[in-house]
Amino acid sequence: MAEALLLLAALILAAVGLGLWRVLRGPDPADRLMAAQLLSTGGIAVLLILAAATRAAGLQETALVLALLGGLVSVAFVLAARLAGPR
Amino acid sequence: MTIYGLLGAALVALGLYGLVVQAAVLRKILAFNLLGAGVFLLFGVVARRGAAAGLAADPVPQAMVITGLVVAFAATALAIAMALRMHQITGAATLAEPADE
Amino acid sequence: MILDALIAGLVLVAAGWTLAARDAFAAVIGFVCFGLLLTLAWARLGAVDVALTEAAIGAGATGILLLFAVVRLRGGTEEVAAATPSPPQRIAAGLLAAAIGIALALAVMLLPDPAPSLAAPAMAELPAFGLGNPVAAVLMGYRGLDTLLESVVLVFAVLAIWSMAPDRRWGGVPGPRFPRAEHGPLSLMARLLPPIGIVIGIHLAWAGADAPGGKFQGGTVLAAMWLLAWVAGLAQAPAIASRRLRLVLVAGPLVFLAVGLAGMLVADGFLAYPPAFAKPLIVLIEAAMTLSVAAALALLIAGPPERAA
Amino acid sequence: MMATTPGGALLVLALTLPAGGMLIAFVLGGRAAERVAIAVLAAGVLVALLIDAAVLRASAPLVYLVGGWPPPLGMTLVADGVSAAMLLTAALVLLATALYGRATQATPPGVTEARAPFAFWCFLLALAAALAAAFLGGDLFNLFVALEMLTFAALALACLEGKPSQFRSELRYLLFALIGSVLYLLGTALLYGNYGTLDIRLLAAARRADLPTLLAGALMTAGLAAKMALFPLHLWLPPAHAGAPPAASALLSGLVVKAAFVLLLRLWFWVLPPIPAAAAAPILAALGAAAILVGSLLALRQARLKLLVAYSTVAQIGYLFLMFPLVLAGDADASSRAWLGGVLQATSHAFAKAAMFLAAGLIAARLGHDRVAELGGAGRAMPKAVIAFGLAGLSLMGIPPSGGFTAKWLLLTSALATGQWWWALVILGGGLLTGGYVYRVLAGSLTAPPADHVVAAPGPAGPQQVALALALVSVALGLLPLASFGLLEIGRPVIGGGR
Amino acid sequence: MSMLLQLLGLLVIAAGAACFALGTIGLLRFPDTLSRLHALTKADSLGLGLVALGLLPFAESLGEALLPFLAWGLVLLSGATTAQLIAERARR
Repeated sequence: MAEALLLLAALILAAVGLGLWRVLRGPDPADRLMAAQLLSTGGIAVLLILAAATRAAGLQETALVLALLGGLVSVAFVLAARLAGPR
Repeated sequence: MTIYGLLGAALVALGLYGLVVQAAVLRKILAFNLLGAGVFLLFGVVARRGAAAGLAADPVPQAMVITGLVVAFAATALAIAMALRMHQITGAATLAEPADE
Repeated sequence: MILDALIAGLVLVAAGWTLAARDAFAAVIGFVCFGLLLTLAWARLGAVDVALTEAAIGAGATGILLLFAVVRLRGGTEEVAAATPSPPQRIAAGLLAAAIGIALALAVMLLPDPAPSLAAPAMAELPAFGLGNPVAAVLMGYRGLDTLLESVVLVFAVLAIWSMAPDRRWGGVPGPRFPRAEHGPLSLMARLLPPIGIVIGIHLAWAGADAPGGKFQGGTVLAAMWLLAWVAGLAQAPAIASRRLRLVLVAGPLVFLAVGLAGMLVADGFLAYPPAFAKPLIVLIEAAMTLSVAAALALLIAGPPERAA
Repeated sequence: MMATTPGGALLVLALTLPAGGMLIAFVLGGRAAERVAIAVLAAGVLVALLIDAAVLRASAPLVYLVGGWPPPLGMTLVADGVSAAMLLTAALVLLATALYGRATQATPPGVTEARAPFAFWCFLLALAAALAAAFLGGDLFNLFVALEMLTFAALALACLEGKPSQFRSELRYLLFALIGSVLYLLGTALLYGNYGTLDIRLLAAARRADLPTLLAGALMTAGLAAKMALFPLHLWLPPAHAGAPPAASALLSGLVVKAAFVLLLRLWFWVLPPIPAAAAAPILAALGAAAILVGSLLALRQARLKLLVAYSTVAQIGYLFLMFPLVLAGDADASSRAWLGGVLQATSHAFAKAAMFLAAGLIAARLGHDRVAELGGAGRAMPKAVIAFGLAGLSLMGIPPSGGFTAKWLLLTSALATGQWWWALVILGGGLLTGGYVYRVLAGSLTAPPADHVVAAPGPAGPQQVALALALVSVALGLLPLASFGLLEIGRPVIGGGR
Repeated sequence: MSMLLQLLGLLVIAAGAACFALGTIGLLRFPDTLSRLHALTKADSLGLGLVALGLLPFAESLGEALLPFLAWGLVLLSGATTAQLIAERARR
């Protein structure tokens, strides 16, 4: 069962990892951020699955922290872009 | 586990290269963080190799990495504050001496 | 093992991109992805405490810090081009870096097997603290001095950043001022997220005694929540002259120091705990430290004072 | 098994007093910070003296097990002869700088708190804590944290002036310091993986000559050399040290660099296996020799007084590296002489360079500039400062009687005794070049006619006396009989003779 | 019984993985920023929701079962917010 879970985690990571291409390509900063967001969501999913597969304490909390701070990074991005706008 | 050791070594190499080659201060700071991450990862490999007594990894190097991460963050923040001040005052984004002096 | 190879490969791609990106902004996004993927690597290495720290500080707080910096550092591309080393210099640097990397890889392979480890003694002495998390025992017990000095370093760093301000701004309020978001998505998020985040942050700090977590992770989450309220214009940064702010900043290290010195009188020495009170004392220190770490991280991101109080 | 020795609690005091003092000064703010700093630094001298006395009395290093946990799980604070001597040096220079700062870094009247003075007093204490941690640390990772404390404190002091031109050189300083720390940390990762401990004494007992150890040694040496501005990594130092206010420059050049030096000693003589270390030591010394020559030549050519003094630091640090092949040469007596010479060079340079920077700062403040070519009249306007500069110069040149002379003479005789005469030539050549740039300054300020605007009204006497006192200490070190340096031998690992 | 449920959970997680893959494809193939945004926000929040659901049979306590949903909720909240902010920016 644990192996199957790990395999699925790898699949999800591979899927969102391909999105890194969009981070690389852009063209708009927003595109890059969206790809990063997809990676973050995928990373959360992987951590949650790892938590179930390895039963290591604390992995779920790590996913939670990523979810909390991932959103904040996105907000920081948009605000930073706004801040840069007028200049 | 070996693969993370290789990854750590590669990150150290990449970070060092970036520190030398990048001109813009912000990029140097990024490279410094890559270098730091590589070093921490090597600590992580050392910790993992030391798994014993029912633990997945030796707790001592783990604690060192946590300490190191916080210190590295503080250093990054300081470097950025200085870079921003330099930019604010002189408009410069690199550490090169201005050509007119 | 596929998973590990995948994680390592993606980390390397993100790192390479962080270096190679032409646009500084794109490089920072690359770095945020890098931190995220590194969190997974730490989880796979069995270092959950570190994974938590990396998620909170490496990916989260550093990302926010860098994003705010990158827009204010729009730099002349000509200047950068002029200061970039020439191709021969770059090749030399590349060769040197590669040589160091290869030597490191070899050295890691040659580390002794079975690996020396302090896991067993660390576990054996764990009951002395009444803690369930060996990493917390290392941080607060065996190597408490590291943690004490590190918490002092955070105060140094905050004051160092403040002292970068122009003279006339001394005593003022750090960072830029953000317009108050009365409605719209940002306002909604800034009102909804912090209550949840604060609960999670406190939970992390509290749970750190027995499960992965602790003051640094919890404190970072708390700092992040304050930053959210700040950028939404809902919270004001306090003036750096504020006595109360400074007390919050030093509370953690000072309590730690006081308990440590008390240990010289009532326990086995500096930074030792009397066995019966070890856990409550550690919880007390952790609580004060969480507060101080949160304040310090938030202020490190906010930067030097920029406006009059 | 290691155990806490009597008097070990003093080590805790040496560390916690300035650290706690800094936190309290930070909260109290304004003028209170100055009072706290001076009280704590004065107490620091007392503690350092007590530690020196305790080490001498015991004829053995003081050890304190932090938290009662013996290494490898716990960590130690250790004061051997070198730590004790450096601790006292640091305490004296810090107190002197604080007294000097009472005149130059006082909070201006009319405000409750001002940026530069407040930061100065807080970071003076921060620096004292960082130096204590670096000198007393018995664990390589704990020393990493100490190095980072030092980086923050030193950098903030260097940026005190807030001049626009400064941020570039100080930012370069920060990057070098950070890279140095990371390389050092990388080495500790390898060492932990290899030995399962980072305790210096345990490592000394377990050391092996394998790839991880040697690579760790190379990386850590490179990192520490970057922090010490060893040639060819010296470019960051002169602008960074010269750009700071004089009180800060004195600490940066006199003390901060020495912390990395003590770590380098720990690394080379405790952690690295002696045979490969002896093979690699000439490289270190060759770079040191290059630093002596290049640094002195550049100092000769500087147009600005503070830059001249800063380049002189590059050269004087070079001398510290000469001791490595001499100590490791295998001759017990020569090894002991080189050891004494190296550590004495570190302490006497600390006093002399602090005196020089403080004197240079006073001269520059009085004349309104620090162009070496136009120092005329400085001798008449502020005789004590110029005398301080001259006395400190004597010590740097290595003219008897001075601490610098004894240090260089010990190194020189050790070089001759081990047949490495080429280092002796470098020492002599460096002395001549040093004489050249010190003479430039003295000749200018003593003989040239005073410029019109330099009025004869004496400035505040206090700061001049502080500079003079520091210079006198650096000279007086040379008047002590050699036997009185026995302190420095306590706890030194025996190299040569034995095996 | 629990084995069967876990197999079912695996299937649900696999569906979640498929959602992630679809989101990536949308991100890579769609022509402009706004349509990429729409594809992405739906796919990844659905994907994570399915993963949380699929992990239910593996949970050994109530807290362990609920935590993934909390993470999901947080992602939904911040995802929706940033999507709106990004859209605002992209339209300008």
